[in-house]
Amino acid sequence: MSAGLLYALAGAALFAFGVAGLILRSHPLRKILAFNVMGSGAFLVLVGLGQRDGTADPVPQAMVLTGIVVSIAATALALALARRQREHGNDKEERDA
Amino acid sequence: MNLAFDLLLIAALLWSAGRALTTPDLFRAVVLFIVFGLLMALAWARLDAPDIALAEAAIGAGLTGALLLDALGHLRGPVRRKSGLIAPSTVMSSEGAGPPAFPTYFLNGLAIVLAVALGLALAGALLLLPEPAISLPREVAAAMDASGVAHPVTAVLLNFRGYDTLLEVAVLWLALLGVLAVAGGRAPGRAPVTPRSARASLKVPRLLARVLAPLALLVAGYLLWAGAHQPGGAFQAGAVLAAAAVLLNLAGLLPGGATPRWVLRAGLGFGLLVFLAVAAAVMGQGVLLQYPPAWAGALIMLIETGLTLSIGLTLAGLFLALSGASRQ
Amino acid sequence: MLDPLPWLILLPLFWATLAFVRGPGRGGRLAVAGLLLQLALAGGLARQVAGEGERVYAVGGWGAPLGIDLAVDGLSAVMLLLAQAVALPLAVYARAYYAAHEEGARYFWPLAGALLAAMNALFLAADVFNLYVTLELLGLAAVGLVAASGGAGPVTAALRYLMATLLGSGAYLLGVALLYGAYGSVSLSILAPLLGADAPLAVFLAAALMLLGLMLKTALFPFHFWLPPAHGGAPAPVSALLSALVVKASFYLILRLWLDLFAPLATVAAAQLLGLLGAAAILWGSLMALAQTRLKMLVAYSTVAQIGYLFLLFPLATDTGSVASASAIQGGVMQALSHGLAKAAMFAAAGTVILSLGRDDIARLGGVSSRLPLTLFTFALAGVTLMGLPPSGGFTAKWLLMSSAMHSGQWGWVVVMILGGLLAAAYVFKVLRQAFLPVEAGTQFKPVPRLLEWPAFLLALASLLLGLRAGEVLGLLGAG
Amino acid sequence: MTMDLSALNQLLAVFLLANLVLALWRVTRGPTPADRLLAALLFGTTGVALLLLLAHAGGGMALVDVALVFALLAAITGTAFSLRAWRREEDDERP
Repeated sequence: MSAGLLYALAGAALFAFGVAGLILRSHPLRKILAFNVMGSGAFLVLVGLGQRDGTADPVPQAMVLTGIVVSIAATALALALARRQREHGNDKEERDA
Repeated sequence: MNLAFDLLLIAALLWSAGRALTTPDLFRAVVLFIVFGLLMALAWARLDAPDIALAEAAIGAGLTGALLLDALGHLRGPVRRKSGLIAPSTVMSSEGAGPPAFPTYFLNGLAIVLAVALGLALAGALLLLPEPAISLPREVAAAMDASGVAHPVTAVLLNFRGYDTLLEVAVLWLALLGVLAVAGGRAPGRAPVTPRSARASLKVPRLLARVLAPLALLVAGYLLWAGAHQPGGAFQAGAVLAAAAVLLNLAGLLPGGATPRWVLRAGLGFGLLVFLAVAAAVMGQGVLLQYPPAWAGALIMLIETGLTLSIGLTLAGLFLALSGASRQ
Repeated sequence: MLDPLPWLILLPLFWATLAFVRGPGRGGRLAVAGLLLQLALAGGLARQVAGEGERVYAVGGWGAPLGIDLAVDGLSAVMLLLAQAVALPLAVYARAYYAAHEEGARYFWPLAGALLAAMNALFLAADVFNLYVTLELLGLAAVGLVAASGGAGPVTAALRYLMATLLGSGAYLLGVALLYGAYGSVSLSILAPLLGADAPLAVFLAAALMLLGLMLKTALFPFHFWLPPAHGGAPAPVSALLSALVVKASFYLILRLWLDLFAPLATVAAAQLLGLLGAAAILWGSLMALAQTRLKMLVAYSTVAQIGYLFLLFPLATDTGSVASASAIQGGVMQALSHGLAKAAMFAAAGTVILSLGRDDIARLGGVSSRLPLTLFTFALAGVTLMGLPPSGGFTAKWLLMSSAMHSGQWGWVVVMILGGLLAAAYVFKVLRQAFLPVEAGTQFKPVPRLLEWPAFLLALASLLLGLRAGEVLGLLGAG
Repeated sequence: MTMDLSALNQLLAVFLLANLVLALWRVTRGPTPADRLLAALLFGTTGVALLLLLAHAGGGMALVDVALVFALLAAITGTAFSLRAWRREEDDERP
């Protein structure tokens, strides 16, 4: 088995981890970690599968670079939303108190 | 022995990811996730993908780590509100209060069964896959001479599939817009007010920041220049720039804030505008993003330089906007 | 001569970036000018397609599989026209709306520009990875727009929307990875001939993952949970853009993949399942709409129901012979168009009511008929399309779908559509009845600018007249 | 895979990686936040060594650049931790 395929298999497992985490965990921060894990899994499948024969393939590598940038963009937006949501929750608690 | 290395690395990857998602403590989860990012960078190095390893080290582990650590303090403590994906009342976890009800057990069980089935089906499918009919690496190699650069990944990123990159730069800029829209509109950004007691503890970070920031600038310049013929390029360079800004902000030397002035807004839009202008200008001679072969190298360098600046500002902005907004 | 195809993507990105650089809240006039140009470009492109048929555009001059291809055919030309035609009046409306109501205005124009660029890029893409990037661009723009007002409700809704859309695009991306692994290309034109019924397991998995991800993004029942709070809680111009266009974009992609790339894998059982989910969406969404007490939530649940009709086309178009299949696809596309126009009008009308009354409780709409007659008329006209009465576009759509069902002997779907129409009538009349009651004591109607009422009215009128011009639309659809 | 580790390098690489796995164990076990983060920082340094080894073993000089970025960024994560998360962590643990 080539290293590419091995890492692609690991990617499949990571993707499944991420999906389960995204559905099962309720804390927003945990969901953010989960979708990052899910994304990393998909990236490993993309590059690993493309390099099954053992030669580097620049096309999926470039795609993963794009994907990493998209991931951090989504992570930052999600964190901003989660923090704002928490602030609203705190405000509400203060009002209720 | 190679196999031993791979298996060990994969085991560590799976373990850190799995624990990051299951450990009850959020802080531990974030640290495990940062470790996961570093291990991913090693995996990319092992997969002959140094460009991704660079990006993963700088963006995945570095910036994401800083963002998560910074957010941690704001998001911990008892959760008063559910934001479950399925429905607020049907999914709970150890982070919620109270024992889960029966439908929760059922739905959680179902989700686990589905995820396991997905993982197994994927593994089976990957093992059964025949060799692909098309070999893109060969196509890339054949077209390298006309691409204007000597490094295949850069050629794909900025020439063959440059259009993807154009949209991706827009995605990054858009995320900053969203963050500014959500975090902004409140107290204007000011340098974090540091109480006297805390000032002593900032001494070391300040020294570190003053030494590392110029170094980061140098590294960013190097990565940008290197991108034309070896791994590196605008994203990695921009990420290193952003990391320097984050360090300066942490050390109290750079104010955060979610209401950028126009010079900063111009800087944030600059890379995208240069990219768009080049994409449009070359249409006079051909089609969208078709560089004249003689100019390809220079145009790609122009775009990458603009992008490095804007990506650096944008990535830094993602951190500074949040960091400034929370310190009213 | 200016080539409209690349400019439909570049132009909105240009005005979005410029609006951002000009500063918070600025750029409305720029956007209206840009959208006017875009509408002209989309019209020009449609004329090209009607005259010369399908067209492929190799970005960078490389061509698939090395480069990225864009492609335009009848279906994408129709969707491009819809997007610009809905967005232009909404931009005029949004300028008036945000002048009266500043919350959420700060980054509306750049976000809206990015949304339009993403949608146009998606309709033109012919490369599964490029489609992934457009999906992310679209999703983040939509989430940003929902969250932009910063209120507690919208932020929670936006977070849930973001998680759903990220799960959807993650599944889609894994599908892309599997397709690349199986065939070594991500171009639709290269992949389509390689894909057969004997495809490896990975390709079936890829198809399932991509379709599931897109169903989540389209908010097909039971994946609709994120839609009502997001569409109901956002400012009215945003709700209108999202309900009218954004869910249609991922639906378009499902349709395109089902008809082109994954056609050899499509089974009757899968198509029937999609139809059943669509039927459940129609009934559940309509009942929930009927149960709402807030006007915007009612309109949002009506979107859940109307999305259901789109999915009835799959059982009607899969293995049913060319006549039934063609009429089903035409019906589905007509439904996407007429619902887009009508729902934009309806949300805009609801926004006008909120600006004038300061609230949107359905039980307290008394007096709207006398104080905001044009807005109420707009709501009623849009309602005619949702109910599927002649001569509206909704009537043509449902008539085409029903005739396809009768042709292929699938009477069950006819019953669902009739029930859906009756339920739509019930929730539309629930609003109208309240609006015709006398003004409640102590209620103040703030006067609203005409630029708030007329764009919505024009959209509703367009949804009604679409039925009369159906021949031309269907002609364009069949051109490529 | 162009990278073909020679026997000694391979052994070294596996040894360093095993070190990382032990550090990972420390990250999960704790018990204090400082333990966790120090272990995570050890990841940075060992990672640098590992990358240099991989570069030497034929992975290409580009991996040296990766090691450089690794080293630079580890400092930043460490600072972010000590200035933001750690202090809050202590706050949390106070009764």
